[in-house]
Amino acid sequence: MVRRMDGDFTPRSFSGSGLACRRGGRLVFTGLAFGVAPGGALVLRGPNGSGKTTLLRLMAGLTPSTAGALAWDNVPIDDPEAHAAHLRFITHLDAIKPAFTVTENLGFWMSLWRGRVDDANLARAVAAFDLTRLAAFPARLLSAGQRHRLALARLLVAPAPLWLLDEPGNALDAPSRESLARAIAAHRAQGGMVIVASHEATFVDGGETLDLGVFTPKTAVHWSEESEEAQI
Amino acid sequence: MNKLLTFLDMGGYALWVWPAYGITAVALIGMVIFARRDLKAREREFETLRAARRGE
Amino acid sequence: MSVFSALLARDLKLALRQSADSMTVVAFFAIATVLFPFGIGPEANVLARIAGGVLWVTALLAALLSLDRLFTVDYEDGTLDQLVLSGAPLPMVVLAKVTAHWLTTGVPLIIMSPVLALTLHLPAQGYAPMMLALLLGTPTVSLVGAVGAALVLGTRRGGVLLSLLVLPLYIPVLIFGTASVEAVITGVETNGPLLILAGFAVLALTLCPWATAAALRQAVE
Amino acid sequence: MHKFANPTQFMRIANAIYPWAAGLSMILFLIGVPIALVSSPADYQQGETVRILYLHVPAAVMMQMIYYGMAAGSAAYLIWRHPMANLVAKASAPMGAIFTALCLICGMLWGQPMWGTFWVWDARLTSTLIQFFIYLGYIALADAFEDPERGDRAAAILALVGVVNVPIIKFSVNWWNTLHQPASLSLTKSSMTGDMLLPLFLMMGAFGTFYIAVLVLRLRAELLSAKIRNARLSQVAVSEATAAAE
Repeated sequence: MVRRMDGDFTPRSFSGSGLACRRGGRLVFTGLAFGVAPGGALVLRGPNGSGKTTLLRLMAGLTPSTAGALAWDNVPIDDPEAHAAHLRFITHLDAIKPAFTVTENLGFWMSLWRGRVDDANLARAVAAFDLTRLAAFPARLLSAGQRHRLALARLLVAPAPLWLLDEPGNALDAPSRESLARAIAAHRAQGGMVIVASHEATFVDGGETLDLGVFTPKTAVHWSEESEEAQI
Repeated sequence: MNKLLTFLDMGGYALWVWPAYGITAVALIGMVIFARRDLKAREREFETLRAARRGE
Repeated sequence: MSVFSALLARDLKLALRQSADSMTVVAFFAIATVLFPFGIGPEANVLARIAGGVLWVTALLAALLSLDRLFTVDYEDGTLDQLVLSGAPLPMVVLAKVTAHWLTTGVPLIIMSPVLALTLHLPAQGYAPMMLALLLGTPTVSLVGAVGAALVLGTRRGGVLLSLLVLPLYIPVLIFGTASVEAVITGVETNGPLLILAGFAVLALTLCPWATAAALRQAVE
Repeated sequence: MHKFANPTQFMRIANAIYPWAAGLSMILFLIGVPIALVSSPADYQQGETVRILYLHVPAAVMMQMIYYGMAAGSAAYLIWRHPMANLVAKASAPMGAIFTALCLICGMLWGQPMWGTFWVWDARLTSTLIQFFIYLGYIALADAFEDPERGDRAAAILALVGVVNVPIIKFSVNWWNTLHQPASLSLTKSSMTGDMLLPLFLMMGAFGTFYIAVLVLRLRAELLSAKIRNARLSQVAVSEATAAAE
């Protein structure tokens, strides 16, 4: 059980409605709505190209939506920086500096998000993903799976209510999936929320599922001449 | 005839005045030709796409 | 402010750990400068005449080489996504990265410049204005370069494209940087060019972080 | 504003303007060139070479106007996500570069007889040269991305950065020029007489309307390529869907 850390967040709900997103001239999804309550989890599913990663980046505020809005406690987001401070995003890229040790890598994120490095909490985050043995090693020596665990440990160095995880199960062995499942469970127990894009989310207990295939616009699949005019 | 020659001579500066007008003319006409050819090529491409779509 | 100091500390630590990178830039500065006597001839009075300009041009090129990597590494390994999501204003993040860049490349160039000026027979009274001009001009070089470096993220030909975008914008710095050295050598004692360089630095400091932030935001979209 | 944001509306207006712009440009050229070449007087200092001015100055004006137009379009695109504004900027850039090149070439052709050399680091020529590089940078950046939308946004930001820098560069180059060599004679510094203003304005008008006409052609082509891109994208989507169904 991961213990609560100082500077904790207040549980809030996160939702979105009427979301649409266009990437590279293609409408990826449209009319998409979702909602996550404190302690809740949402698993994004869908075929390749249905926009799982795009939706996560949109939720993070990196990609602007073509239509619709995101909201905290049903209050639409107007300040992207404040929004960013409420979330942790694990992408396909691990954001690890090979020249730094495991501890230094995590220490940087801790000082970035919390303003200082707190050794006890740092050690706890390292231990949660079974990296204690490797803590003093430069990250360039880590294997792909170990790097991925190091990236996930970033979730624990500074508390934030919303975790966005893009395919976090890839490159993880069974014990590491266990660690991730424990971290997610502890986060949700504190009122945190998790949104995961994954094919087989065995590490999320009883979350809701959002199938993105439903929101793929039909008109884009069947190119009609009427839609030519509107698109640019 | 003489008048024409003096005109073409440009007071001895023919070597500079005429190329200036010549190059400008070539550039402007080139812009038009390029723009028109480009437009025609895209129109053709679009038509073939549309035809392929209808033929399905 | 914690974001600024955390990022600055990280970049400086990284630069220290990979100090070969900064050394390479300084080495480029040296070799490029040393090429000139071979191209122009070793006559002391000719070299003294062009010393200020040569040092400025080579310093600009050296800075440009290092700018290529200012955001690229963070962009490719996913750190940039996280920095955009740091919760702090993005211009602040940019400013931290630019400050680190200036400290790790601009400052070594300034320190190296008097040594290279010796080989070009720069007149004695030219040293102080040259270093002062570099001190006032290199921050502008880093700030303006950061805009270009952010714009070319994800392009097919980043480095070459960066030079095409940024070098024309460096011309004002080059003009007044060289002029501050020449003004002293030719005996027209004046601080005018130095003041204008300082003005450029202030202008760049107020505008470039925002432009860079806008460019970074569209790069991670 | 919204009326112009719609590509169909915008092109309806643009296509209506096209024949007028093209016709007017042709007429202005037909009147302006003979006046510029024949009936306007030679300059007492520069002789007949002053006739190059009727190309050099309009080209310089176009170079500046097009760049400011591009910056305005880019701002509209970045602030209001106005797609047509960006398309105008993108379609204008190569034309701006060509006008800049013409301005340089005419300046050089004038410089050879006047200064005895094709290139003098004259303040105006030097700024024009730098402006040419700025145009090249914009064109190269807009074309450097796999995703055309990214190229659009990056180039729009660059256009705005450039427009802030253009006056600074001009100021610097002028200062540098007076420091090094006070130019005694300059193509544009000759005292303009009324006889010169008429062909000058005619040629400016001809260049301006010419630009508008060609711009409409280029906009049509740009819009078509956007449609072609969309069509290809949906073809990919269709084949994906068919493959999934089988």
